[in-house]
Amino acid sequence: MFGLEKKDLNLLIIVALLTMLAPFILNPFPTDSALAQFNAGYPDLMQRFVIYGIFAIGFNILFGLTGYLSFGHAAFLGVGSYSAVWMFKLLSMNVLPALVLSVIIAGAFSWLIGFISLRRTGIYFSILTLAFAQMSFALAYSVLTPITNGETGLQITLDDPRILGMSATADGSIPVTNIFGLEMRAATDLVIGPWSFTFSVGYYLCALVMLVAFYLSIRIFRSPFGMMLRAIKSNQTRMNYTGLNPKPYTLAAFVISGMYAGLAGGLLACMDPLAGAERMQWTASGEVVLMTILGGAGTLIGPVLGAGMIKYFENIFSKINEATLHSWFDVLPDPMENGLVWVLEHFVGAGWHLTLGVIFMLVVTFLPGGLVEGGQRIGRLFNRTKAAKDDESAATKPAE
Amino acid sequence: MSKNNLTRRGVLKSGAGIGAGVALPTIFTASSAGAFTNEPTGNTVTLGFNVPQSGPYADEGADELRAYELAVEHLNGGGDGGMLNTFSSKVLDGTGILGKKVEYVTGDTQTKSDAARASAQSMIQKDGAIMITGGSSSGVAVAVQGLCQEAGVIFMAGLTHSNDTTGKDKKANGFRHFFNAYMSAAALAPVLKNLYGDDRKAYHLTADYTWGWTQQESIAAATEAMGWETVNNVLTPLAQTDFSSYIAPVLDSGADVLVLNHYGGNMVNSLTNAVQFGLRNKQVNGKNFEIVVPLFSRLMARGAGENIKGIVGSTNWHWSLQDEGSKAFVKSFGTKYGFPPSQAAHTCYVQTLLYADAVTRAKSFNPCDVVAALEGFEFDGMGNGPTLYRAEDHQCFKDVLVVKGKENPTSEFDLLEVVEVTPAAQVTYPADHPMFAGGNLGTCNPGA
Amino acid sequence: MDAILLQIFNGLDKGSAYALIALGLTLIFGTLGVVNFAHGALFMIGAFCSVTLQRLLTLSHETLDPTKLDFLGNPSKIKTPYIVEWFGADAGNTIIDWSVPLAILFAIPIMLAIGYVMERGLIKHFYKRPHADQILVTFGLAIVLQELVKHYYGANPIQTPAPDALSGVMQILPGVVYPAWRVVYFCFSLAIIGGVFAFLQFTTFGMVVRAGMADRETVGLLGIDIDRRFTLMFGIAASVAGLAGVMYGPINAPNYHMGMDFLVLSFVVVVVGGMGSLPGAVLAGFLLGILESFASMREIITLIPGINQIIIYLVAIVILLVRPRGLMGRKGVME
Amino acid sequence: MGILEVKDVSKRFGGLKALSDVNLSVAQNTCHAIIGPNGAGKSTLLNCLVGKLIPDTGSVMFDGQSVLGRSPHEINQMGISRVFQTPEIFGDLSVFENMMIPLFARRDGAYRMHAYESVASEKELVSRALQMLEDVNMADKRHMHAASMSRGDKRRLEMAMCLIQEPKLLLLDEPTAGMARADTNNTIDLLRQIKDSRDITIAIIEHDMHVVFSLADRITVLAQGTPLVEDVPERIKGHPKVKEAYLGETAHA
Repeated sequence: MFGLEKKDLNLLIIVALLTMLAPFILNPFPTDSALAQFNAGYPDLMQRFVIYGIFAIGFNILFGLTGYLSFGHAAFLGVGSYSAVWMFKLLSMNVLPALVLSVIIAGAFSWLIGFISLRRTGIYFSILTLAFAQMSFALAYSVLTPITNGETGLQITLDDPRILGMSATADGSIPVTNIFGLEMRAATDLVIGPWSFTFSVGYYLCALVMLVAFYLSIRIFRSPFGMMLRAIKSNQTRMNYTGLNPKPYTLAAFVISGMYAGLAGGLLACMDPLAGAERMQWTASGEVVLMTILGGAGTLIGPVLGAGMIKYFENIFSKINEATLHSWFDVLPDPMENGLVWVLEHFVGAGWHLTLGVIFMLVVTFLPGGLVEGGQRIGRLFNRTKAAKDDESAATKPAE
Repeated sequence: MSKNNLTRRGVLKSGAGIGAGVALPTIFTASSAGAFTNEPTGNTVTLGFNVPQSGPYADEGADELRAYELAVEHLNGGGDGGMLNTFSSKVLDGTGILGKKVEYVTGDTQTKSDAARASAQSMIQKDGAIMITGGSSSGVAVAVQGLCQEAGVIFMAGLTHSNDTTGKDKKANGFRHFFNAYMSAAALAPVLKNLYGDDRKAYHLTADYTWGWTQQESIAAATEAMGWETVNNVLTPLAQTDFSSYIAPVLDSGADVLVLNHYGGNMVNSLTNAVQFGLRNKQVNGKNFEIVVPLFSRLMARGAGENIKGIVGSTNWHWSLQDEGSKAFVKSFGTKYGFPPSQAAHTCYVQTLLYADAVTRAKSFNPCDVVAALEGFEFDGMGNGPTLYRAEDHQCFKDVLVVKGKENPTSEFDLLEVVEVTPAAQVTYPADHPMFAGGNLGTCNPGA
Repeated sequence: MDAILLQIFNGLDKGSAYALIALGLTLIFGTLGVVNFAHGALFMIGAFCSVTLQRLLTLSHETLDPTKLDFLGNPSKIKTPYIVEWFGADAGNTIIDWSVPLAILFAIPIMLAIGYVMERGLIKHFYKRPHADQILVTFGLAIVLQELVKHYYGANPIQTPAPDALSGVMQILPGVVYPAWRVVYFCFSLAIIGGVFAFLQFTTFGMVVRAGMADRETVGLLGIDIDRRFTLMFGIAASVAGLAGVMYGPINAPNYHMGMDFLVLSFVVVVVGGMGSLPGAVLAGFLLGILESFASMREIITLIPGINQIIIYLVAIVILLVRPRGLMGRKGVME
Repeated sequence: MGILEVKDVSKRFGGLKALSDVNLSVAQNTCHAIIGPNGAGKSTLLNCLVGKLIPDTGSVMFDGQSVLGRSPHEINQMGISRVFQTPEIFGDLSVFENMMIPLFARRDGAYRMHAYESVASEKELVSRALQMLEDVNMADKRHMHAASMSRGDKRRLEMAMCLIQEPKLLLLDEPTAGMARADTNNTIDLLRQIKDSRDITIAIIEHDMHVVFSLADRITVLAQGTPLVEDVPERIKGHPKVKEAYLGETAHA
C-alpha cells in the first residue's frame, strides 16, 4: 500500500496512530493529580512536537543521508515563518497560501545558500552555513526591521490590508488563522472521569502535514535518490568515478531539507502568527542538530523522537519549580526532602538546559545511533531471536 | 480545576469530571458556551508567572519570581501583608481573589519571543492560567501581550521599557505598570540640564534593535528640546561584547556627553569600556565629560561595579524610597529573602496586586470586566505615589525616579541614590503622541 | 588619523583575545584532531577562576555594628576580609586589589586539571569518531559547564576589576591615550603566544608534538607515547584559554555566557587562519579584530548599514570560498 | 587509431617533471599494460586519463573525443571505469546497493532526481544487479555491509561495479597489490574471463610481472616519466633496455 514495503508501511501506520491518538497518549495523568505536571497533551505543545518533527525530518534528509552537517537550518525556518506572516498580513488568514509561500521562499533561499555553501565539505561547510545563518539573524534583528519587525517579531495587526480577507473582525479583534473558515485554535474537550483530553484543529492539521512529510521522507529514503545521498556520505570518490555528479544531489537534498524547514516555520506561524528573529539564531540551528542526533541520525523515526524529547524538556521540565518539587516530596522527612529538592532543582526549572546538556552528552557518547539505537538495544535484550533478525535487516538497510 | 478552552464557540468546562467515586466514567463533550477563557470554577485561581530563567536576564527573572511568590503569599493572607496594607484600594482582604485561593505556575521565557509564547501557551492551555505576567524585555512583552489578546486572558507586563508596548503594539488585554523610554527622557532632561547645563554635545551609542531606537529617539528629542546637540548616534550590534571600537571615536568627536542606550549585559560592558577609556576624567569644551545611562537597574548596576558611580539615569522604583508602600514592600521582601527587591520585582509585585484588586472590584474574573476595572483606575500606596492606569493605552502614569550611582555605598545593595522624583505630570504625554502612534488597542477579548 | 590609529589598537587588543582562544582551539585540533566546541567554556571558566579567587580573598569575618542600620532596620553587618585581618589593612587590600593577576597562578593548575580530566574522561573516546560527533559532545559539555557556572554565580556579570595601578589610561603615543589594562592584555597575549611557540619550537616535547601534528602514526611507530603528550597538550590549550579568560575579566565583566559569545567567532578565526595552523590562528585573530574595529566606525556603517553586525561572517564566507585552506593553512587539511 | 590516444602529454609538479612527452595508444578490445619502477609516473598518467589531473601539455583522446578538462564523472560517462589500488566502494551501503548505483549512473546519467519510486521497484536493474552478483559469486553476500567484507571481496565488488557499467575502457590500478598469491591467481582468472567474455578494452597498471604477462596483449614500459618501449609481452621480457631500467632489479619482487 502507498508504494511502501511492509516494514515501512508498518512504521507509517504506527506513526499515524501515535499522532492521531496523541491527545490521549500525552495526557496519561488525571488532570488533578500531582503527576499532571508531566502531561504534554495540550494543543500548543503537541503542535510543537509535530512541527519540530517536520523540521527534524527534513534536516535528517540532508544530515542523516549525505552527512553534511548544516548549522544554518534555522534560517530557513525563520524565513518560512516570516513569509507566512506576511501572507497573513497581505492576503488572508487562510493557512494554505501562507504554507505554500513559506515553502517556496525557504526553498529559494536554501537554494541560494546551498549553492554557495556546498562548494565546501566537512567542517568548512558547517561554518559556511553557520555564517550565513548568523548573518540572517543579525540582519533580521536590526537592519531588516522594516521586513522582520526586529526584536519584537513580525505580528499581524488590526490595520493590515489582508486583501482577500478582513483587516479586523466585526467585534474589533484581529482575525484568526484558519483553513477555509475552520479556525486553527478551535478545539473540543473530552472529559472522561478525572481525565481531560483536548482535540484542536491546529494540531490535527499539523499532524496531517507531518504524516505527509514523513511519508515523503520514507519515499525519499527508499528511492534511488536517497541511495545516492547515502552513497555521497559513504564515498564521494567512488561516486565521481561511477559517473555521478554529487553536487546536484547534495544541493537537491539541501533544498528539500530547506523546504521542510520552511514548511515547519510556516506551520509555526499558522498556529501562532508571530515570527521572531531568534528563530534564526545559530543556537536554534543547533537545536535541530541535537534533535536529529538525539533521536538517531539517518533513521526514519529518530528525528521525530528527538524533536519530541527536546520540546518536552523545554516545555515541561522548565516549568517544574521548587515549590512543585517540595510538594512532591512532602511525605519525606525534612532533611531528605530538602536534600532531594536541592539535587533535583539543578535539573528542572531554570536548570532544564543542564539536563539537556547531560542527556545529550550521554547519548552521543554511549548511543551514537541515538534513541533509536537505544530502543533497538533494549529490544534485543528482551528478544534474542528477534535480535538476530534485526542484525540482518540492519545490514540490509544500514541507513535505518 | 479548570481546563483550556480555545474555541470562540466554546466548550463546556467541567470540574464535575473529577469523579473519583464515580464507577462509570462520565464523558462530557458538550459545547454550551463558557463565559471566558479559563474561567475558574473550583476554589482556586491560577496565575501564570512567565519570567526569564535562562539567558542573560535570568537574575532579574529570579527576582521577579520572588516578588510573585511574595504577592501570592500576601494575597492568600500569609506573611505581613506587604503593600496590601498601604494600597489605597482596600478590597483585598487576604482571602485570595474573590475567595479563591491563588495558585501559580511558572515558566521560562528564555528572553526569546518564541519560547516566551510557548511557555505562556502552556500556562493558558494546560494549567488554566487566567492571567499571565512577567518578562524582562520588550520583545517578549510585546509577543506575550499579543498572545494573551488572542487567547483571551489578561497580560500584566513585567519589566518592559520600549514605547511600543503601550504604543504601536498596545493591546486591550495588556497593561503596563513599568515606565517607558519617553518617560525616562522626560524625567531625565530637566535633571541633566540642572546638572550639566544646556549647552552640551551628546554622543549616543544605541543598541541596534527596537527598544534601543525608541529610547534613543526619546532621549535625543527631550535633550534637544532643552538645547543640547546630538553630535552622533552609532548603532551597536546586540551581540557586541567589547565596545572599545565604538567608544574610541567618542574621544575625538568633540562630544562632552555620552549617552548609552543599552540595557543588561550590553550596558554593563559599554559602561565598563567607557570608563576604561578614561571618559569620566576627561575635559571637553571646558566641561567635565559625562556619561548618561537612561535606563538603570540595580541588578545591572551591580554588574557594572565601581563604574556606575556618579552616572545618572532613570529607574522605575528604588528600594530606598521612604513612602509607606515602598517601606512595607521592602520589609516583607527583605525579611523573606534577606536582600532588598529590584525594580523588576517591585513592578511584578504591584502588577499582581493590581490585577487581584481589579478582579475583586469588578467582582468577576472575566477579562473584559477586569479591563474595565483597570482602565482609568487611580491608586496610591504602591511605591510611586498617586498613579493612573490610563484607559487610552493601558500605560501607568506615576512619578519617575532619576538616580545616580552612589559614590560611597554602605552595602552591596546601596548602589543608587535618588536625585529627583519627577512628578507624574511632567512625564505624562497625550495618548496620540507621535512616538506612540500607529497602534490600536482593539477591544478586549474574553476568549471563549 | 588618530581615529584610525585608535581603531588599529582596538583591533589588536580585541584580536589578542581572539588569537588566544583560536590558538588553543588550533592546538587541540592540530594535535588531537578534535573540534572542541567546549573551548569557549574553558575561556569562561578561566574568567570565573578570577571571580572565585576574588571571592576567596574577600571571604569576610562578619561583625554586627549596632550604630548603623541596614535596609530592614537591623544592625548592619560589617565585613572584614580575613586577608585584611591577617596581613593588615595595607597588605591585605593590596592583595585583594591585585586579585586578577594573582588569579593567573590560581588558574593554571585548575585549567590543567580541567583539561586533563576533559581529555582523559571524554575527548579520548572521540578521537576515532566523526567530527560531527566531537562537535556535538563538546557542545553538550559546553552547555553543562555554562549552566553549572550560572547556577552558582548567577546570570548577571560580575566585575573583576584591574588593580588600581593599571585601571587608568596610559599615554601610548603623543596625544593618544589608551586603557592601561588593554595594553597589559595585549602584551600578555603576545607573551603567551610567544611562550607557546617557543615551547613547541625549542623543547623536545614540543618537537615530538609538532611531529605528531604532522603525522601521528609515524611518531607512534617510533615508540613515543604520543597520547600522553597530547593529553598534556590539551591541558596546555585549556590553560591558554583559561588565562585568556582570567585576564579578560577587567575588560568586560565575566558572565556565564561569555564562552558562547566567543565560540562562533573563534571558529571563524580558526577557519580564516587555516585549520591546524598556529601562526594562521594568531594572524587571523589580529586581522579579524582590526577588521571588526574598522567596520564599527561610523563612516563605514553609514556607507553599508549593518556591516558591523556581519563583517566577521562575511570575511569567513569570502575566505572559505576563495581560499578554503585559510590564510596559512596547509593544503589538504580537512578540505 | 586506438580507442585511447595519449599524445605528447607532460606534467610537472613544481620542479619535478612527472611526465614528459608521453605517447600511448591503446587499441580496442586489447589488454594494454603499463609497467615501470616506482616513481616512473604511472599513477600520474592514470590520473591524467580520468580527469583527476590535467596535463600541462598534450592531448588525451578517448573514442575520438578529448577528455581534458572534463571532470571524473563526465569521463566515466564517456565509458571509462576505474578500479583503484585500494578498493573504493560504498562501505556504508549493502553489496546489492553498491551494484545498483553504477546501474543507475549508466541509465540515468550524472544526475537525475529520482526521489519517489523505490529502488526495489526498478525490476529490470535489480535483476541485472543480482545477475552480476551471481557472476562474481557474491550473491550470498548481497545483504552484507560492504565495509565489513574482506579485502579480496571488496576488490571483486569494485570490479563488478565497474563491469556492470559495461565500460568501453576499464582502467585497473594495481589490481593485485598486496594480495596473496592465491588471490592474485583468482584475480587473474577473473580478469581473463572478463576479457574473453565481452568486448572490452583494458588498461592495467601493475607491479606484478606475473599478472602482466598473464594478461597483457601489449606492454608499455614507463621510466622517469617517459615511455621506454612498447611491444608485445614476449619481446618486452627480453628487451635489454627494460631489463636495465626495471626488470633486472625488481622482477618478481
